[in-house]
Amino acid sequence: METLFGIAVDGVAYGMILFIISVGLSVTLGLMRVVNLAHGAFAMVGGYVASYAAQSFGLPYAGALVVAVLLTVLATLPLESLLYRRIYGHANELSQVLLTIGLTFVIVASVNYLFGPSLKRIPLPELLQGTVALGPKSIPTHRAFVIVAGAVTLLGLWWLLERTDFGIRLRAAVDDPAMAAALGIRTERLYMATFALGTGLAALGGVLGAELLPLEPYYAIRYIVLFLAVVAVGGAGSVFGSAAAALALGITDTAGKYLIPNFGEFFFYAALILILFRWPQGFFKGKTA
Amino acid sequence: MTTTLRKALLGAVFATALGAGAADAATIKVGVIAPFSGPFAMFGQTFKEGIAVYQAVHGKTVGADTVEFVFKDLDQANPAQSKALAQELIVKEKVSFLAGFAFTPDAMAVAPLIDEANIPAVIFNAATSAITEKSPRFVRSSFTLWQNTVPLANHVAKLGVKKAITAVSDYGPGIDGEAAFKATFEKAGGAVVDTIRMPLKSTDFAPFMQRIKDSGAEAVYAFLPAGPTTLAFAKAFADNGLKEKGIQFFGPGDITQEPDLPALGDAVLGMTTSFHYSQAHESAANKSFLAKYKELFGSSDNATFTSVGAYDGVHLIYTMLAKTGGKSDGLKAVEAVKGLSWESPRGPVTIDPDSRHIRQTIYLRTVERVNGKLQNTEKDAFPAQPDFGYKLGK
Amino acid sequence: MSATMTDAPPTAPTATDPSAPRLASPRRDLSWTAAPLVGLLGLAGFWVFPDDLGLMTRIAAAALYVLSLDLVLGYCGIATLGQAAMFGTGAYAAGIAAVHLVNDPLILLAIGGVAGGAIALATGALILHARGLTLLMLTIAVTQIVQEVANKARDWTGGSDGLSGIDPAPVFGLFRFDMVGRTSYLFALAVLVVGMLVARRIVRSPFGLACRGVKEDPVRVAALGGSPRAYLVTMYAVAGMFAGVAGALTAVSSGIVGLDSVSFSWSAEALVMLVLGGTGRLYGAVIGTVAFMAAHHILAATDPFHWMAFIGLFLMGVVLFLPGGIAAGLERLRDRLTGTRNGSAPGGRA
Amino acid sequence: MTMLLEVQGLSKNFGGLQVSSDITMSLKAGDRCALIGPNGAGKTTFVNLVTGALAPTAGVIRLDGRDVTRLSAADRVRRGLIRSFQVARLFASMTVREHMELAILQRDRRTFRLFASVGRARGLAAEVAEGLALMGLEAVAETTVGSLAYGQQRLLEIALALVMRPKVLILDEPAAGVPHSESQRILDAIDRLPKDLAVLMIEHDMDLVARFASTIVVLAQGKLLCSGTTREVLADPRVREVYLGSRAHAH
Repeated sequence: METLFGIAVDGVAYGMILFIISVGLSVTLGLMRVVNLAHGAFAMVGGYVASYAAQSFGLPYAGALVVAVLLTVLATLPLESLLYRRIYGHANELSQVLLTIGLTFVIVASVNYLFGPSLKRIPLPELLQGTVALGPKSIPTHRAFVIVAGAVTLLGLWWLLERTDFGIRLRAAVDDPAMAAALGIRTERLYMATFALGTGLAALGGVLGAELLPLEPYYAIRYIVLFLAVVAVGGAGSVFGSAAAALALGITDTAGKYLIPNFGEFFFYAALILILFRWPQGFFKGKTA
Repeated sequence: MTTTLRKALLGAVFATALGAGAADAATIKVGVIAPFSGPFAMFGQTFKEGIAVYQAVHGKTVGADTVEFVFKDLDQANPAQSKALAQELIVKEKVSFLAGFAFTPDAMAVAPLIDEANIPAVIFNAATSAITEKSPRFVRSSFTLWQNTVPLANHVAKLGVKKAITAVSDYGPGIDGEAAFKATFEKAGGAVVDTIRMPLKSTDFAPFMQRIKDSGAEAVYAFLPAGPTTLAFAKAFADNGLKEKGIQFFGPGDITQEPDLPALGDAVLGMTTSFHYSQAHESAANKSFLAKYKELFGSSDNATFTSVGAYDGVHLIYTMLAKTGGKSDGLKAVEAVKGLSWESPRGPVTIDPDSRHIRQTIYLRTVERVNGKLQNTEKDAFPAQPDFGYKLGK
Repeated sequence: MSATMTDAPPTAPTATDPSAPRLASPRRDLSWTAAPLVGLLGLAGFWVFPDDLGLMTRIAAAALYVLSLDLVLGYCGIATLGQAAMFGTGAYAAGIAAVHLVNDPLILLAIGGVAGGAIALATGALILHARGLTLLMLTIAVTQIVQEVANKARDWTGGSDGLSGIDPAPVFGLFRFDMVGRTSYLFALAVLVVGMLVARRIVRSPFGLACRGVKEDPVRVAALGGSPRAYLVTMYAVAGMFAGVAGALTAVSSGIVGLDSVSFSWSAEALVMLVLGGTGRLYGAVIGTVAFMAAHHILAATDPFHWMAFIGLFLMGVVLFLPGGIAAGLERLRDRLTGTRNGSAPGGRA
Repeated sequence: MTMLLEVQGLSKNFGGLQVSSDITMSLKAGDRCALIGPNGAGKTTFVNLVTGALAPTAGVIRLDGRDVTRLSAADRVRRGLIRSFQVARLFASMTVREHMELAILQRDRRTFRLFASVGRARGLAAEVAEGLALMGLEAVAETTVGSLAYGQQRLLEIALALVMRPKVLILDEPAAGVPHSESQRILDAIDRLPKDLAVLMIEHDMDLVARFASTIVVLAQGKLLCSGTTREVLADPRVREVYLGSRAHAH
């Protein structure tokens, strides 16, 4: 019982990190139809900024987090108008792959050049160190924090997409871009805002997840398959789909590793194949929220 | 008819292409194959730094010859690419030595080449025992998992631990470590209750920790290659209450290599590892090594086992050159360093004439914070350990 | 990826998609020259760069591998990041056969081809109902599973240590695989040229025509009485054979097989090289492979520490300034030249 | 004489919405039937059901005496049930010639020849030339369809259907978007078709219907309104009211 509970908690924490990072990818894929393979690189940039801000300027964790998200958005926004705008739409998937892989390479090399190949850390505040008791299992405070942060992100996104003007426009544009344009929704600005949202979420996940997905230059390439898996299982453009997919994959991975540690990788990918068989369009196809 | 024609034609092609020029006697080239980019770039960087330190101390010439290093990037384990690079180094660059090799398959891939070209290859890192069996021209200046694990397993048994569990990365060296620990520990009267092999790409180790916790073992032997996963592993160990449950951690020192220590932080404090090099090793040789390191690169924080592997590897190359002179015969050169002993920054070492692997002191270390900086403090030493895994089969 | 990313019905045909291959009038169709040209240039390379035969051997084998991806992506529109599963299976099959059974290089290539084709047939039948990102993930998952199998079956594959001890017999019993790599290179070049000829034959066959139809509109093919799925699976298997042969060729010429040959990154690299060269042309695959690997090699040799930045910029530059890849750029150049001569520039872009 | 196409009680619901209900009709060899009805009458849905693009909720479809209700669209095509699309649905990057070649090779089940040459396939070139001539497309044989005028795309669409040797040919508004001068060409081609096949044409243009059809079937609101010879149907007051009347209002 305690073990089952432990697997569930660990799986949920892992899933929440995957969710925070992947949901940005899902939203941009759903709206702009961009297979943004540089999404992992954006998450990594966020992590590095936070690490640098905390280590070299002594910023507290929360401050570093905010600075990281803002700076990453600011730094990547020009990319939207310079690069991404040229490759929106689904006639361009191959160009998207090539361009975003190229961009990833450049970011990886730059980070390697600036910060070196060694691991980077974002120091946790006292508050998040140690463990908290959750029923029969004690879990690291940081993990509990991540679970809460993931839930808050989910709710925040739900509110943003369901309850705000931006959300209505965004959903309209995802459902029918031509119609949205006809209705006078300025897709250009909408795209830019969505891109910013996507990279902001990536950066947030990169910072919060640094304990699980450690920061090093190859981060950008190492985990992108994982993020893509979440989007594929969740259904592109779906917030709740991403959450469900991330949790399902997180728990599957955790359970597989516990139960059959020597064949954990098999278990994960076999489960992925089975899920995609049952839901070839993802859990929540075509629903934005 | 056509066959003979084709044969003649191809023969002509071959003959034309066969104009191999003689190497420039004044410059001896050493080809270094290692990851200089990508996720394992730390290997390449520390190799390069180790080489630079050696050349800064001992000069760039041996006798009348200048030694020049040619670097080739091999960003991840890729034996076919390794072989192609080695081929290019031998054929095009006309190198007299090969060196480097972070990963086992990359080293194994060049065995037929160095035999055919008759040049020595000095392995700076790749740690599977079987490598030196593949060619008599391999010499290794690093370590093997067997070498580091056997004294550790005996130590764990001596501490009175009866039940242990192993958790290793699922690849060659990890499996070597698991085998070494199991064999040694069981021979010393202990029991290994479970052997976990973790995928190399694992990022979340909590489930493994849960399993270790549930296994009833008193100690865990863990091995992961140096790099990002060690951080997640160490954190998971600290975070999942294993310490509180009294489960002791033991493992080879890759997991607490110096460049990673600042990132690992307090999670690894008090962790016991066995290894052949610690930056905190107390000796004159190490002090001057680190001083030179700092002088050249501004900081010696990154000086670690791979830097020393390269540093001593270059020492082997210089010695081979000095003993055989200019253009070397690979077998003779290797012969020249068999049994060679010297004082390395890691301590006294000898090249085992049989296995051509480095015989060295294995230290038992604990991670401590000294003057605000984490370090591997040596607590015990097991001198002159050979590679216990040599010729044990796979 | 183009046709498969969405299920949306194709919009009314629009003119001048710069990335679409143009197979216009037979008078201007010079694509038959590609294979002989590759052979000639390859032989020229043999004399011009006698010291780089190792690299060139790898390029030739990789070109055949990328060609196999073009068969599925360029001619069927199947977006896959799993081509390495076939390449690696072929490489391991040939490697294991070489260690235990036979060592004739041609038989080893055949074994690799059969193995690659078999795994493609088995997995293709299973996953090719999917589309877009889902298919992409399925192909990735298949590759990861194959890699795990190779990692676990250490007794056969050597696991992460790699499968060594492959010592192929001389080609035709005459030409030994030497250290300088002359035999390896000429052998690989010959296999590549033959592969290009066979591939060209296939894409110009009735089967190839049907596959191109499936790529553009599977529903329309069904309305003509064809089964799109059958074409996709068959082409996937055929491409699997090509990839398997390429894998076996790498195993034979390098004498070792590592887990990298079944990796996600090797799959992704194939995609990058193909898109770089240009899809749906066959020779685009060769151009892309040569361009990418040569650029990689030169950049990595000049600056082994930061080459990645430059190759990244190179890839981005191609997307921005050479839409449709290098081959499409060359074709536009040719069109412009011939177009001005004939006085009619077809689709001339300012 | 056996019926080539029999449809009995064909119905289709989308959720609660009944788009086709209980349609029964048949075509025998030599029939030239027009399917008419106001917009939204369910004509295209009916065609999609018959050709297998949609699965019916209830009902039976027989082709040449055999039940094909559960067969896939492609299987029905292989049994001679051929359609042309209302909006030309072609392969944008392929030439006109390649379209014809593919249709013929597919018809003859010759598409799994991996090493044969399309250019040298037996009898292919001649038949392609014949099919192109029928629709006056010889001049654009080597043009990619993407750069073809829309009217010519429609002609190619018809040519593809004809070349497949249909037993039952369903033409979905074949003349829509075709210049008036060319629509006669379509009718001529249909006139020249073998007399033993049945043709069902969906058409709005009553001139065309009158010239082409010997019988007419009228759909309204997903139901069969009436059927009979052209003269009978056109004289039927219900048809005038529902179909022609609504058209009159629309104008």
